[in-house]
Amino acid sequence: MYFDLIIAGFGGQGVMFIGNLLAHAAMLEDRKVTYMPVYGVEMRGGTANCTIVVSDEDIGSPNITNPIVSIVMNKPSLVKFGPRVKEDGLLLVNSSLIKPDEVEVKGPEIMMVPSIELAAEAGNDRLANMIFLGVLLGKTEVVSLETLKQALIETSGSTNEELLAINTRAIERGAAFGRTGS
Amino acid sequence: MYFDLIIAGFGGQGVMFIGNLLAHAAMLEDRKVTYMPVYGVEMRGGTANCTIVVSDEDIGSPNITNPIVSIVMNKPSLVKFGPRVKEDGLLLVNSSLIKPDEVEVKGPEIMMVPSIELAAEAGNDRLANMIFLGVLLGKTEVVSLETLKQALIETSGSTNEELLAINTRAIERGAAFGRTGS
Amino acid sequence: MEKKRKKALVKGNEAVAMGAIEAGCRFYFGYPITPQNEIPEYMSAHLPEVGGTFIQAESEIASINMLLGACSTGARAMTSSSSPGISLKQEGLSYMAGSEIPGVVVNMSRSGPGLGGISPSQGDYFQATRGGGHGDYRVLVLAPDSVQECYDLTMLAFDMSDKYTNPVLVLGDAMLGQMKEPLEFKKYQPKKFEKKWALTGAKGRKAQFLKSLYLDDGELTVHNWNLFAKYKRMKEDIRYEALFLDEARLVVVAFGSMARVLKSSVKMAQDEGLKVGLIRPITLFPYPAEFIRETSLQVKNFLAMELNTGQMVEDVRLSVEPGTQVDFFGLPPGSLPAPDVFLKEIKKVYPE
Amino acid sequence: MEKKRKKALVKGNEAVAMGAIEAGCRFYFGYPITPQNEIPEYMSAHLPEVGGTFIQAESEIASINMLLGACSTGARAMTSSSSPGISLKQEGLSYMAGSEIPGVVVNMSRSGPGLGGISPSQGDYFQATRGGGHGDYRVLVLAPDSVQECYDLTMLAFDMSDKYTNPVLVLGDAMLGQMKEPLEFKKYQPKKFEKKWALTGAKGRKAQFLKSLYLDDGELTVHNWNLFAKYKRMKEDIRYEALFLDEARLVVVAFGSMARVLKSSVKMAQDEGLKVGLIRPITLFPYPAEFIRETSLQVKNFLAMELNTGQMVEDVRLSVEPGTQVDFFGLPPGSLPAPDVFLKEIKKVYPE
Amino acid sequence: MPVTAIEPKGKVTFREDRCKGCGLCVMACPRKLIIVSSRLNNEGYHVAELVDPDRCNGCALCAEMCPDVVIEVWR
Amino acid sequence: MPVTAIEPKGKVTFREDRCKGCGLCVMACPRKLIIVSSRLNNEGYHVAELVDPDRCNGCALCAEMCPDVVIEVWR
Amino acid sequence: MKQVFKRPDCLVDIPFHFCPGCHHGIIHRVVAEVLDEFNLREKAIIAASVGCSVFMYDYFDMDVIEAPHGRAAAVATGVKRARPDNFVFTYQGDGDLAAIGTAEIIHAANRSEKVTVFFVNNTIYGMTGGQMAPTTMIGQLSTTTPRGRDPQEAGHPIHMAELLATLAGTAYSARVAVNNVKNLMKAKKATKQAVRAQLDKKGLGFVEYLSTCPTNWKMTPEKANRRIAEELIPIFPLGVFKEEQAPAEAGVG
Amino acid sequence: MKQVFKRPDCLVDIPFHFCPGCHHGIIHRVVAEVLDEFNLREKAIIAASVGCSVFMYDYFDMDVIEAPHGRAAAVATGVKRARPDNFVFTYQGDGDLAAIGTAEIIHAANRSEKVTVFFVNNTIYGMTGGQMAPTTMIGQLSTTTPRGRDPQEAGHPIHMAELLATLAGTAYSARVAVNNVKNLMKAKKATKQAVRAQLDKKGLGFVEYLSTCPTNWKMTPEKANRRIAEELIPIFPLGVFKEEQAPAEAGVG
Ligand SMILES: Cc1ncc(C[n+]2csc(CCOP(=O)(O)OP(=O)(O)O)c2C)c(N)n1
Ligand SMILES: Cc1ncc(C[n+]2csc(CCOP(=O)(O)OP(=O)(O)O)c2C)c(N)n1
Ligand code: SF4
Ligand code: SF4
Ligand code: SF4
Ligand code: SF4
Ligand code: SF4
Ligand code: SF4
Ligand SMILES: [Mg+2]
Ligand SMILES: [Mg+2]
Repeated sequence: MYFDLIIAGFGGQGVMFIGNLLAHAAMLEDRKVTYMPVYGVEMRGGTANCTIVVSDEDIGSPNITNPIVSIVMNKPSLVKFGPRVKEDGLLLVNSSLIKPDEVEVKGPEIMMVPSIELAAEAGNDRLANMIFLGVLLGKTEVVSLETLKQALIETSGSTNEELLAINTRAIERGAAFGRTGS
Repeated sequence: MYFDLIIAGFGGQGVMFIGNLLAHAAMLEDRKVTYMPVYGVEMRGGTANCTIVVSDEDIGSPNITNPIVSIVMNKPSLVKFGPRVKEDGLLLVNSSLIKPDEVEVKGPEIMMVPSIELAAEAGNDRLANMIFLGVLLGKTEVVSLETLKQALIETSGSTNEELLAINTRAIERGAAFGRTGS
Repeated sequence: MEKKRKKALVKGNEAVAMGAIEAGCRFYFGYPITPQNEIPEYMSAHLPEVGGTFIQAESEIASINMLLGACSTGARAMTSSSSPGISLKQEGLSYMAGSEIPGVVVNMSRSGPGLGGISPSQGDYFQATRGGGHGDYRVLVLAPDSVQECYDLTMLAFDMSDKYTNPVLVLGDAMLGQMKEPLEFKKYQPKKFEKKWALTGAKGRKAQFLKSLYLDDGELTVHNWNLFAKYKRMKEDIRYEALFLDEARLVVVAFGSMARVLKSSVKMAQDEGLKVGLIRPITLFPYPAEFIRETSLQVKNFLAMELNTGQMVEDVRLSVEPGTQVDFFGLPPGSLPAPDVFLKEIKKVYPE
Repeated sequence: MEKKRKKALVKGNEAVAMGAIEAGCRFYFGYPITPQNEIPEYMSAHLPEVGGTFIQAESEIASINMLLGACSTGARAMTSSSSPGISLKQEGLSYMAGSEIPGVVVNMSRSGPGLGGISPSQGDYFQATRGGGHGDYRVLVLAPDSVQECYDLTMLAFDMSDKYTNPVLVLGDAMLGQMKEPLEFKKYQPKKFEKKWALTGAKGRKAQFLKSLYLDDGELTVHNWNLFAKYKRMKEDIRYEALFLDEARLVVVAFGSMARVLKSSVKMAQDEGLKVGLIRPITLFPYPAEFIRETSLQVKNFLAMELNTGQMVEDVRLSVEPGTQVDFFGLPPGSLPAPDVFLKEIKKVYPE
Repeated sequence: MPVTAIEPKGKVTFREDRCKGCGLCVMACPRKLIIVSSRLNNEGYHVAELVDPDRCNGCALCAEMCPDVVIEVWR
Repeated sequence: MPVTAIEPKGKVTFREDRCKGCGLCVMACPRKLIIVSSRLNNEGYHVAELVDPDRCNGCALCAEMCPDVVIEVWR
Repeated sequence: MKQVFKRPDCLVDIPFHFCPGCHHGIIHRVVAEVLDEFNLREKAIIAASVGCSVFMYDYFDMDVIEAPHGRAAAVATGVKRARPDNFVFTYQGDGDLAAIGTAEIIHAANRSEKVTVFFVNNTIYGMTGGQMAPTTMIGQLSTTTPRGRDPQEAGHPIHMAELLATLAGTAYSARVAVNNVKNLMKAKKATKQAVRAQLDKKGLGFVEYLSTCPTNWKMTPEKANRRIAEELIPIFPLGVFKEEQAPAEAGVG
Repeated sequence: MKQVFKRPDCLVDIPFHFCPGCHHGIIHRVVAEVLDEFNLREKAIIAASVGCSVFMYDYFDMDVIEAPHGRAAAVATGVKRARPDNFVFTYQGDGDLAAIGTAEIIHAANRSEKVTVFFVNNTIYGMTGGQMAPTTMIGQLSTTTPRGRDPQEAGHPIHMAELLATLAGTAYSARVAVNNVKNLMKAKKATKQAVRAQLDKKGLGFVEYLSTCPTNWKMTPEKANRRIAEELIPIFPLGVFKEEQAPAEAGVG
């Protein structure tokens, strides 16, 4: 099993949070995993991205030029990372901020995800990032939903039921969208 | 023509002063010359020594293990530099501070110079160093007395007749001692 | 949560801090600089829990000198910084080496020269291996290529430092400091080091001192030769990793983050049927020169790859047997190194 | 006293200061340290006479940063120090190189590591030639071996520095700084350097800046390659001195004070009928590698001699043709180098 | 409106693409004329907005407090 | 000598090999009992000397001022 | 209608990279306005520092030299001595000036360097992510004082404006805030005085601006702004701590 | 007869290397006497500095760590934090402490380090041959102020005792002289108080000793000694500038 992924967006969109969560989950499933964050100079704002590699074997490079999957949460990230996704890969685009005609990438499967709207549906429009994580789970089998929940508990260090519930709802909403496209 | 010399003594005995003077004089006679001072860490007190090399050809090392001539103005300097003088060289010992039986050096010609007493004779017992310079002139022909006087004027930057006169007297007294041994 | 105890997903920086505390480091002195801030941050949070002391110093210079002070008492202590800050520590490092005081210094290097940037870089190789400070001293240099090694080698650094009473440098970079991987905790196996030289007050023994000043004629010459002999002795602790050397027709030599990325490139090359091996020096000083020399008896083509314009390549050239071809590919910092780029370069010099 | 004007018996340190002022240096920033104090002392006395400014800074770090500031305006300026002080300047040097700001730095090095001593030493060779600071930069290094060269090469240093908009290091040591020789004054022949980059206020032109921060993706990589290309260009200014190379069976390579003393040793060897030549690199960076390589086509035995435990010898080894024997003799600092001692060592490796 | 009638009349403009929605202008306006709206700009920030332009007297206090020099004022 | 009779009697010793002839003890002695003599020690310094030992009251002011801890005092 | 507020000419028309609500933006503008007023754009050379203000060369339409972290005062000294007719100033954070740069600012002031120093005290290391600064308040949380700053372990908040006022070479030293328009007006006045100190060749001019760092204080911009009045000013009092009288031949402005 | 004055036990019985009449010797002895009095020989660890006092490891019968020039306060911090029960002190010259070591002493004081600092102000760099120090007097000749120190070019004599007294973490700060026995007695008292500040864990204890350098002042020892009273004290007033009240549980001594 080998999987890699780049997640990119504005600082503040929670890009690093879901990247870290996914990596943590992969670890819980006893896989090898690397998580590599890249920040801009600004503390907030600016762009941020992270690369996750999951594998059953020792991982060489934690940095990847052409990922299998990429999640782009804003326009600059689409421009930078969209074209780098593998031909047979998957590009998840934040259609809440990017219009379909702005996506000029050819090759990979492209899925437009109205993340903010879906997050609002799930109960909190700030959880757009969790929606994407859900979509990823719906489209691939990199980790299980259960492990992801466990990872959420462990990384947040809290067992706040409500928080957990709302995040889970967002992930599940995303997963459903990932599976069905709506 | 090639000549080298180590002068050593307490800081404050004017070792560097006469070394520098001699080097300056050699320059005035258009020779190649190097002058290398070595201080202890202390600003005053402690020991100091300098090496002078005079030659008609380009000078390689300004540092010399076995000098042709050495002037030792105190006991520690005798111990350190005495044995290093060339077999056919010349060792000038400050007999005002060192007793003859303390001199265990074999090989070079040894001359005991009662420098303080001679300096007193010449008018100022602080000019023991100039006495040694004189002795050197009496024993060798490394520079002429005239040039040395010129060097004295140039390095002191003063034309104080009296100062010049007393120094000259000390040098001449030394030269006489060098020539005659008394 | 037993599981959590044995394994955690942490940054290389955190792993360094964890390894240090596990190895008995109880004093940390540092000054913030990206990309290594998780080290002081972790230390400030966790040192007090084990009775240790964290000081955010007023500067890198103060930090290295606090380290010098703390380590002179025999305590285990550490400082960390990144490139510009490490430059400022060079005088202090020279003093520690000259006074034979142990201590661990971490350089999670960033890109230079000057303010440069915060991307991964190997531009500090010369500084690390040849003593950026004045005088003829060396520090033992350990270069991890994974989060686990950030932990393991930091623990080792303390032992090496005490063994040789000499500063030890852990040289990582922005990539190793910032990336996360699962880390397996290990119990530190304490080694015994007699520290008779430690300054603890002259109670029940003669007063003693630690210094680097040697003024008597010839004294410093002897001191320097003694240090030199010690640096030579360090060769017994040389470490390296070798991959795919059997049948290799080209050997890539790289360390740290670059080696890590190259593990993918070399694997890709193997998958394409190219016989490319990899030697990864783990101790950069002392350098695994002898192993490289032996390898060069079999393989005639070497390629040194670095995140700079050519530094370690000199050590490769100085190591190999005459007649060995040593090529160099450099990617100076400013962009992230990626395996496919390097594979291309490997192919360019792969012997026909 | 016309004579006095043309020639004077001065210390190497004074010659450096005189050369600097003659070359148009008008700003000096420094901090006292033995054995180079005659430089600041001379500057404090004589810079005001030519309308220049002398500042005794609060530290070596302040000095190098004042230099950075003054030189960023296009002025000719200098700082000087000795080993520990030069270590402290490494961050600043890295910034100057990274920002492409000229400036002359003098290291009259002393013995290390640490506080060490004040005797002559060549322990800072690595630091000088491989950038003791962080990142992948170099400074052009000039190594005089006489008082005259202290003067001449300091003048040259200003030109080189302006030519390459890069710091230039003059590397001497306690011996060169303290010894006196007759110095022949020369009129500086001014070269024209267009300094469009100089910061003088944005009057009548666009605002501009000097910096080493490059954050855009790949930008710093390009910057580093540009610097690298510049360092390569410096090869056109390589200097060295060669003695007795015809018929030589052994070539001694040494620089600075060591080379100076060896001139006697080699002469003694010649007098004894031994065919011993001497190569003295004057630019230590860039190194006269090509000349040494060419020489090694004729002579198969080299001996690198240094006042340390082995630094420049690496450059000799990296320069020679495969199959050349390169021996090393080191005398770490702490005692004065003397020609007869070295002659003995030369004889030991002289090929039968 | 007799009170406002004697007051000088002001005009403010917001350079919305520069606004970061920090709300310091909101705090600064003595007449509470500014709010942070729900509208996002290209950088993803909610932008400030003048709710009652007619009441603005051009005192420029909002502009003085804006860290991003978003606001210009006429009077 | 009725005046000195009631005074405590002092004794001072000089460790001559350590003396540097600086004269600070000379300045310090309220009774002006010390001089820098013309005698040289091994280091080439003129050494300090007590001229009138009987008048010394052991006040130790000389010793307090000696930078080279040459003087010891009894009383 | 007349334009009564516009972007200062000294500021290049590009957006700041500062976080929302960060006072660095206000202080940049205040400085720019004063430079406009004195017509110094073409005469100024900035010694920029390392901290959140590192990109001054992008924002100020002036010549800029980038100083290593903490060394701006030394760099400015070099610039000013070489170009005494230019107007030279630094802009430094509290980490930069009051920690690593302590020696440099103290000795520049002591030497009476004719430079102007703008010092932004936000009680934190902004750029590097919220570590303790020398000015961090007692009890304040930071990423390196996770239990709050303990003065016995980590030191007391250092008062640079007062400290520099004790040095003979300091011509002007003041502490100001920009948390409301009233304070901001005083800040502009102090800024002018610090500029004059240089123009009149009186000595070093110094202004300490209390500033927010909403991001690392982990506060909304609004709350951060309020913290200035509620917590900072009581400990860091505003005021002029030193003001050399103008010499007889009086100065510009 | 009873011996009323003898060499302190803390001092090894070897000659000092100082020049004739140099006050370093007196100050060494004063410090040694006080350490004897508090019985600290076996507890002390000295952070020696670089300057004419660099050979303390030869003279003091105690553990000594040699600090790089200017960094003794940082080195002492490291030592004291690692060995809080030891008595840790530095002994630094004016070049060492007030120039290159400015940041280190200020922040050690500000952190309230429990260390004692003996500061020898001889208005000159002794060891390196008489260059200007930060404490050099206005007009004073030195090898780097051949025309006398000009405050506009080279700065004003800096007043460390007063400066450090302004910092919260300084428990004791005083300036003393040893030019006559009266002052010397006060110097001993101040030395004791600075030792107590550490023993009582109150904070940093600091004593500035005005000192001579006959060699570099180019004066006889006698004249140098007189210069202290005539020229130095008027500019560097003697006195206690800060003295924290002892905490309730009072201290040793
Ligand atoms: C020598 C060196 N040490 C450390 C750093 C890292 N660094 C960059 S900015 C900074 C401090 C920023 O804090 P401050 O000066 O208060 O400015 P702010 O960002 O708060 O405005 C530090 C420590 C550096 N660039 N160089
Ligand atoms: C980094 C560094 N810079 C400079 C020196 C040279 N140096 C040695 S002692 C000294 C200053 C001595 O003056 P001071 O501290 O006043 O002590 P004093 O000799 O007057 O007692 C200097 C500059 C050094 N050893 N290290
Ligand atoms: S100009 Fe004054 S009244 Fe108008 S919006 Fe701004 S603050 Fe409010
Ligand atoms: S102060 Fe400026 S940036 Fe903040 S909300 Fe108002 S207009 Fe926008
Ligand atoms: S003890 Fe007092 S009286 Fe006796 S010599 Fe010394 S100073 Fe004079
Ligand atoms: S004070 Fe001491 S050293 Fe000086 S003359 Fe008197 S006894 Fe000798
Ligand atoms: S990190 Fe703090 S100081 Fe820096 S820009 Fe953001 S809010 Fe301002
Ligand atoms: S140089 Fe000055 S300070 Fe140093 S020992 Fe001599 S007199 Fe004392
Ligand atoms: Mg700050
Ligand atoms: Mg001094």
